[in-house]
Amino acid sequence: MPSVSLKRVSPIALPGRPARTEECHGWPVVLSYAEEGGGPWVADLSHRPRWDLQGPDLDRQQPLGHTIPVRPGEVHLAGGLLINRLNASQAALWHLAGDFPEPPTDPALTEVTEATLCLALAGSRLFGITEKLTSLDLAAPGHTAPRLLQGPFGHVPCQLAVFPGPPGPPMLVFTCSRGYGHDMLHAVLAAGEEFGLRPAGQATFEKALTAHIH
Amino acid sequence: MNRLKHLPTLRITPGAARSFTYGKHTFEGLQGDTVATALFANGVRVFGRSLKYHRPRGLYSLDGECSNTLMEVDGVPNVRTETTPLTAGIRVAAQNVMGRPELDLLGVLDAFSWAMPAGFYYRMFHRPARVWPLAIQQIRKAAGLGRLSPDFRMPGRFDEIYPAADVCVLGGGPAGLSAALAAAERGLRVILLEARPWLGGAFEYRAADDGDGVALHRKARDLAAAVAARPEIRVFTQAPAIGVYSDGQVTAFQRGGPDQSFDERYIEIRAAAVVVATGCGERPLLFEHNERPGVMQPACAQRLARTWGLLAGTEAVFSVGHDLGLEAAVDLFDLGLKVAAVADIREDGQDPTLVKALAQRNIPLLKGWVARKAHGGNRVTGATLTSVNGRFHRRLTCDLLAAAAGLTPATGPLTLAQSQLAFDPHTGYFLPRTLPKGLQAAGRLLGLESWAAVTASGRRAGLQAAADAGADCQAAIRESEAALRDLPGAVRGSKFVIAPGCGRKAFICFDEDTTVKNVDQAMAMGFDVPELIKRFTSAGTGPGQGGIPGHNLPLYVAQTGLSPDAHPRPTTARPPLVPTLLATYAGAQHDMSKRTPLHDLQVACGGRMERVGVWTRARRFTDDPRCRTEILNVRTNVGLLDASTLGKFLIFGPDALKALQRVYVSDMARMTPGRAKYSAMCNDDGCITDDGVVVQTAENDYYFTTSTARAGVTVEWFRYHTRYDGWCYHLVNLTDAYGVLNLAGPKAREVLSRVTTADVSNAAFPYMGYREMAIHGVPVRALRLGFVGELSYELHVPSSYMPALWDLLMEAGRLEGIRPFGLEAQNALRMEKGHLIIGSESEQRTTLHDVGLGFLWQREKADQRLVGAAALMQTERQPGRLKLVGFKMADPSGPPPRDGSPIVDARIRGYVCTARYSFTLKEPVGLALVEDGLAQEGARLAIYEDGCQGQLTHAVVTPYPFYDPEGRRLRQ
Amino acid sequence: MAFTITCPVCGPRDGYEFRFGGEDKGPRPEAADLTPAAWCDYVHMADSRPGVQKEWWVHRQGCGAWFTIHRDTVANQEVSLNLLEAAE
Amino acid sequence: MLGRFKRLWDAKPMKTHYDAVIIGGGLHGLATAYFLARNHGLTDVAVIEKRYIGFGAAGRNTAIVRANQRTQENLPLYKEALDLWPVLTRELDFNLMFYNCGNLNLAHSEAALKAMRLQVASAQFQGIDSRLLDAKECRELVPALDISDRPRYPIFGGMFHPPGGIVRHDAVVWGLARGAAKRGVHIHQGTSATGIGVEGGKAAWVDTDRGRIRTPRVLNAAGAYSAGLANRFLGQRLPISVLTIQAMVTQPLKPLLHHVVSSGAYHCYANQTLKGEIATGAHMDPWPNYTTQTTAHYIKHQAEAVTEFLPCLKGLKFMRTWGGLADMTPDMAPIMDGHSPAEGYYLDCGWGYFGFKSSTVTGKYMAQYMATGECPEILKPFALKRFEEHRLMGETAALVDYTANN
Repeated sequence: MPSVSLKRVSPIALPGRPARTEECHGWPVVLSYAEEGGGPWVADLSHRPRWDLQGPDLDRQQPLGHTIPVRPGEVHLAGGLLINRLNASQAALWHLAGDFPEPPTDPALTEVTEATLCLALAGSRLFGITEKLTSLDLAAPGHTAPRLLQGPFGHVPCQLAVFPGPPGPPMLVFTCSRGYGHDMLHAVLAAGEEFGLRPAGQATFEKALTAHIH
Repeated sequence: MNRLKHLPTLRITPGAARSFTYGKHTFEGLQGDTVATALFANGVRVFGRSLKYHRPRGLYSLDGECSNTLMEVDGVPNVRTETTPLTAGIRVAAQNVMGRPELDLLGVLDAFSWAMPAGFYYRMFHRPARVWPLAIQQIRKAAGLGRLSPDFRMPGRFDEIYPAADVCVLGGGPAGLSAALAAAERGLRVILLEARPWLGGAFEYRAADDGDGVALHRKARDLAAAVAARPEIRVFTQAPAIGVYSDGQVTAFQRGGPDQSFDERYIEIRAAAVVVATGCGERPLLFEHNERPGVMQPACAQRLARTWGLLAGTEAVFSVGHDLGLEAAVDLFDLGLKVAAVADIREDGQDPTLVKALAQRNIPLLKGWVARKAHGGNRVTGATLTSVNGRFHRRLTCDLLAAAAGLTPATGPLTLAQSQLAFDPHTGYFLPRTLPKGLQAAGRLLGLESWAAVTASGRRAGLQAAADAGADCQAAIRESEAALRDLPGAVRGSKFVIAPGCGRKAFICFDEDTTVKNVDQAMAMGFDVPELIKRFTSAGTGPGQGGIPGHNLPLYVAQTGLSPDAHPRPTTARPPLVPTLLATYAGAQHDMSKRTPLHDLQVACGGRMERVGVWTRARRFTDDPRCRTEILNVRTNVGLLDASTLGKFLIFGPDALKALQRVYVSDMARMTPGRAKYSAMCNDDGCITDDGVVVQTAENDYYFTTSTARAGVTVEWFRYHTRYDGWCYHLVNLTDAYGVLNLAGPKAREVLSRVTTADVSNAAFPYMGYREMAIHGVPVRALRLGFVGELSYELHVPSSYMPALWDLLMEAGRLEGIRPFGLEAQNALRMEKGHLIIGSESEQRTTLHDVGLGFLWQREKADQRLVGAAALMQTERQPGRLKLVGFKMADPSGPPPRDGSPIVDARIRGYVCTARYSFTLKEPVGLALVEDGLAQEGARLAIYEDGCQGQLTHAVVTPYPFYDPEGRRLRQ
Repeated sequence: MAFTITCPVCGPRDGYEFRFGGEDKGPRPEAADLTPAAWCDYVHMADSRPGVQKEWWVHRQGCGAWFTIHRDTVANQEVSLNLLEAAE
Repeated sequence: MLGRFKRLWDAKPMKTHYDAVIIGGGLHGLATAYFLARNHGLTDVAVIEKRYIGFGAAGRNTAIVRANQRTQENLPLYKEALDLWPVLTRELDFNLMFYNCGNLNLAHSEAALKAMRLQVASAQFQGIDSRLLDAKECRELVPALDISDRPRYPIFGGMFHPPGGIVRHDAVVWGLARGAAKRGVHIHQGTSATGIGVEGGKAAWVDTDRGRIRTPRVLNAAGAYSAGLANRFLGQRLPISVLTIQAMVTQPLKPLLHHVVSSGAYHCYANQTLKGEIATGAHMDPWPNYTTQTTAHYIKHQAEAVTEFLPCLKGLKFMRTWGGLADMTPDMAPIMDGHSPAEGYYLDCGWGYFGFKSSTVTGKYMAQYMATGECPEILKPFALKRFEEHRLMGETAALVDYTANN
C-alpha cells in the first residue's frame, strides 16, 4: 500500500494572512503573519509538543534532562522547554520553541499535545485583555518570575503560564481542552479587539520567549 | 431656556448642541447634559405619571433614587434620564401616561386613592370568585411602568471585565479620593468607582469655601487631578457600584460611549480591602403633596444651576434641616433665583456664616418651621409653611419648593457588605456599628461635613484599607487618626420626618404611591416592623427600591411608638444598588462549547449539529428524522460515526488496579492483554452511572473509555472514592487528545484493511480485541467493539490527524458505499441491538441489576470496597423495582410509541425509554423500564401516549437484543 | 456573598471553581456486613447542622485536588483550623 | 369593607400546654395549624416561629404553582394543591391572588422532549391538563421567545400546563395565619424552639426560649432548619442538604409575558408578576449553607441565561435579588413522616424548591396525620424509610449535582 503523508491540523485557524510558513512533523506552522504589528498579538502553539508528567517522586526526575520546579505554581524555562509544577505529583512540560525533542520513553510522561489548545498572548496591554476573560489575578504585582496558575479562563479550566516581564513584554501561554479551541479563540479575539490584538507566528513568539529567558 | 454662563462649575459645553426628540417635539440640549436636564432646559416639568394614582412627577433628586424621571429612550423602558448622558438623535418618551404627561386621562385615579388603602388587593376582587380573573387583567394593565416589545433587540456593545486590586474605593468625593491616594502612596493597586461622570462628589459644584478663600469646587478638582496622576489608581467614572459582597468582591457597571469600546460593561472586582465613601443624599421631607413637580431637593436645584446652568424656578421657598440646604439657598439666590423664605426645621444650631449670608440678602429665615403642603397641580404654585409645633401657618407663592429633612448617608454598600448599622441619635444617621474584615467607611457617610475632616477621614480609611491589604502602615494610621481627632467631628443632624398636620397625600414611597397613611393602616393591621410594612404596602419595592422610602420608613415607624422596633432599624438593601440592564449583566456572553476535530467536515457533509452536554455533535446527515438510509447503510454496507466525545483516560501507577477495582463493578484483575473489558460504574446507591471499556496496556497501565456525559467528572470520581486511601496512581484525561472514528458495518474490515498494513483479519483482531496500529504512520488505538451491532472498529486517532483520517476512510470506503451516520442512527441501531445508553435506558434510581447488567458485578471483590457494592447486594433480589425490558408492538403494523410514553394499567407502571420503527426488522421495537411484575416475556404492556384520549396502544415484552441476538455479526 | 476557598495547591480561589463533596464522614465502610440502615447513614444521611463542619471539596476548575476544609455554613465562610482550635 | 384596619391575627400569651405544637411559622406549619383547627377541631395549637411568620422560604419562593410533577406519587398531591387556591381564597376570605396563567416549560433537546413526554402523558393519565408543543406553538404562546438557531440551546418544543400559574405568597401566609388564629390557634412569633422532650418513647414537650410547652404532638416544619433541629433535638439524621436558591426581579413594565416560562437547560424561569416585574431565578449554589445572601456570580449567570431564550429582556433592568433556603433530598421529593424516633413527633421537610406549591395540601394531610395518628395513604410514599430501602422517588430522572454521591 502506498504510504500517504497525512496532514495534521491545529484546533484553530488564526484569522490572518500567513507570510512565512513551514511544515514541522506534519503540522503546518505559520512563522509569521503579514502585518503582525507591535502587539498585542496572539500565537497558536498547539503544534508544540507537550507532556503530562506524573509520579510520586518528581523531585528526583529529570524529564528531557531538566529538573522540575519544587513548588506548585513554579515554572522553569530551559531553552524552549517550559516545566510547570502542577501539584505534589504532577508537572506539565511544554516544548515551546526550537527543534522538537526526541519523544521520551519514560512511562511517567504522557504526550498530551493533542489534548489541548495552546495559545500565547503578549503585549504591553496584555492584562487589559486577560481581565476580560478571567477573574484570576494574572497581573498581581510582586511576581517577576514566570508562574503557573490553574483555573478558569474564558469560563474554561486552563493552565496559564504568566510571564510578567520585564525584560520581555507581559506574556501569557495557556492551554485548555482542545474541544474548546474554536470558542476560546473567538473569546480571545473578541476581548482583544479593542486593543488591536493581531495574530502572530511562531517566530514572533520565539523572539518574545527569548526576551523572557534573560 | 437660557443657561447660566461662565460658572466655573459648569459641565456643559455651550454651543455644542445635541438635538433629540421628545414625543412629537424636537429639542436641543448641550453636550454634558443628561436627558433629564436637557428636557428641563426645554421646559419639561412633568416627566411622567406615578404608578397607582397617575400623579404628575418631576425632577426631584438627580441621583435616580425614584421612578419620577424614568422614561423610554430609544425603545428601552425605565431609563433613568437623570443619570443618562444626552446623546444626539435619541428618542425620548414619557411612560405610564394615557395622553401626555401634562394631561393624563388616568390622573383621575388620584381622586380615588381612598378606595385603595394598604393591602387592598388582599381584601378585594375575590368575591364573587368570577370577578378575579377579570380584575387580574385590569390590574396587570394598570401595573408596570414602561413597555417593551417582544421583538425588541437591545442595540449596543456590552462587555465585562474582572479587574483585581488591593483596595477598591467606592465614591469619588474627597473622602474616596483621599483614601485612594493614601493607599496608592503605599504602593497598592487601587480601583476607584464613581457613579457620576466626574470626580469630586458633593464638593465639586460648591462655590463656598472653608474660610481659606479657595472654593470647594476648586479643591475637589485639584484632588481629582492628583488622583488622575497616580498610575496605581484606576478610576472608573460613570460606574456605580451595584454589589458589595464578602471577601472584597465588588460589582459595578460602567457607561461607555462612542469613544470607548463598549456602551455599557459589567465590572467585577476582587480587592483585598474596600473603602466605602459614598457620602450622603438629602433625606426626603414628608408633607402634603411632597412630590409635586416643582418640589425638589435643595441639592437638586443647586446642581441644576451649578452643573448645567439651569435655574429650577423663578421664586423659591426652601424647607430644610441642614446647613447645606441653607448654603444652596444662598448660592441660588446669588445665581438669580428669588427666595421667598427659608424654613429650617432646626430651632438653632445653624452655621452663623450662613445665617448672616441669608440676612445680608434679605432672605427670611424661619427657624423651627417646615413645609406642610405644596400647592398646585402639574407644578408647584405655592407652599404652606408651618411651625414645627403645628401652631402657625403661612402660605407663600413660589414655583419651586426646595425641601429636605436633612441629610442621610448612602449606606447601601455597607449593608450589602453585611456591616451592622445602628441608629445614631446625634447625626440621625444609620452609622456602621461594626465593619466586616476588610471594609472601611469614610467621609460624609459618617456625619462629617468639613473638607478637612472628610479628607482626613478618607486618608485614615485608605491607610486602614492598605493595612487590610497587607501593607505595613500602622504608624501612618495612628498619625491619621490623631489628625482626624483634631478636626470637627460628626455634625448634629435632623431626625425630623413628617410635617405636622399634613394630610392624606404625604408620600413615603414615590414609586409605589405609598402614603404615610398607608403605613398607618398597615401598622393597624399588625404589620408593625418596616420589613413587613414594605411587604404589605409595597413601599420600597419599586424601581428605586429603598431609595426614597428607605430613609424615612424606619424613622417614621419608630416614631409611632407602635412598633416593637423602638429604635429605628435600617431596611434591607439588596443588590443591585442601582438597577442594571440585563444586557450589561450578560456582558460579553461568550458561549463556550466543545467541538470535535471533525466539526467542520461533518457540517460540510450536511451534518445537523446539536448541543449534547458540553459538545456539539451531528444528529443526522439527511432531512429524514428517522435516518433510514444512514441506518440501513450501516446494516448493509459501512458507516462512519464521529464518536470523539467519548471519555478516554490513562491510569497507571502501583495502585492503578486498586483504583479500577474500587469504581468498576467487574473484576479488573482479570484482564487479557490485547482484549478490551466492558464494565460499568455505579454510585453508592448501586445505580449505574457509566459504562465503557478498559484495556490493560502494560503492567499497572490501563487505557479506558467512559460515556460522553461522564468524561468531565471521571478523574474527580476516582479521586473522590479513593480519597481516604493514599493510593499512588495517576490519571491522564485524553478525551480531547484522541478523536474517535467508529467504522461500523459488514464491510468495515475491507475499508480498514485498505488504509493499514496491520492484520485486521478476524483471527488477528477478533471481537473485543484491542490493537495499537499505524495508519500511514499515524499511531491509532483500535478497539473492535459493536455498539451498533455490526462488525465495527473504534479507532482512537490523535486529534490533529482526525480530518485526514476521515477523508482517508471516506475515500477508502467509496466502493463499499461508506457514508457518515449521526447520533440518531446510532441510537436506533444500538437499540435494535439492545445496547443501552445510560440516562436513556436508566434514571437516577436505576441499579445495575435493573438494566440487566448485574452479571458484570463481581461480588467476590468485597474487600475492594467497590462503590455501590452494599446497595447491589441489598437490591439484588428486591421486588417492586423498575426493570429494563424489550418490547414489540401487539400490532406490528402500527407506529412505535413515542419515547417517554408511560405504561399503565390502573396506575403508571413504567415508561418507554426508546422505541423506533426498525428498518432492519421491519417492525417497531423498543426498550422500556417497567415494574418487575410486567417484566416477564410475553407480558402485555398498555401504553398511554400523550394526547391519546384514553386510546391505549399495546406492546408485548420480548427478549432483546432484537437484532442478531447471538452476536454473530459482531464476531464475523 | 462572595465565597473563597483555600485550595491546598492553588491558594485562595473563588468558591465557584470548586465542587462540594459532602460532610466528612470518614473512610468507606466495608460493604459486606453493612445493614441497610448503616449503609444509608453513610451514604445519604447528614448532620445538616448550621455551623462549622468539616467537609470535602474538589478544585474542579483548577488543579483537581480533593481536600477538606472547615466551613461555617451559617456565614458560608471557610474557617481556619487554627481559629477553631483556639476557640475550643 | 374598606376603612376597617383590624389586626389580621393577635398575639396571645403563651400557654404551658397545647394539644399540638408546630415548630415553624412558614406555610407548611401555618397550613397544618389551619387544617388541624378547621378539619379536626384541634384548636389548641401553637405555632412557634423564631422570626416573624413568612420570614423564611414562604416569602422567598418563586410563587409559581403547578401540578406537572414526574411521578404518580407526587402528581395527585400537587393537583389537589392547585385546586385548593380558589377554594382557600373563598374559605379564608382573603384574596390569595391566584393568577392562573399557565406554565410553559421549554425543551432544548430530544432528551428533554422525551422527559417531558413522560411528564405530560403522566399528567394527562391522571386528569391533569398538560400538553406538548412544538417550537412554533411555544412562540405563539410566548411571542418574546427566540425559536431561531441563534441561542446556544435552541428551543425544540415545550410542555404547556394551563392550570398552573402564580399565587401571591405573602397573601397565603397572612390568609392562613388569620384563618388559623380565628379558629383559636396561637401564633407565637419571635419564639425559638430549643428542644424537644421525649418521655417513654413519646413526644412530651417542646422547649422554647420563652419556656417549656407540654404537648403530645410536635410537628417539625422548620423548613431549611428542620434537619438541623431534628439532629440537635433528637439526634435524627436526615438525607438533607440545605442550599441557597436565588431569584430576582426586573423593574416593572406593562404586560409582556402572559405565562410562566421555564427552561431546564438554562436553569431558569421567568414570569411577570401582577405588579409587572419579571421575576426570574432558579439557580442553587450546589453546596449546603444557611445564608440567604445573593451572589454576583448568579445574577450575571441569570442575565446570560434568560436573555438567551427571551432576548428582549436585555432591555430591562434587574432591580432586586434575594435568596432563600431549599432543603434538598437526594431524590428531590419531600419527607413526610411520623412517630419516629418518638411517637407523636411528625416531620414535614425536604421540600427543596417545591415547598410553596404544595404547602396547603400538605398542611391538610399532615393535619390528618397528626389528628388521627394514622398516616394518610397519599403521604405514605414519602416516608424517610425509602432511602434505606433503595426506593428513591424518581421525581428527578437525572443524577442530582448537589450530593457528593453522584
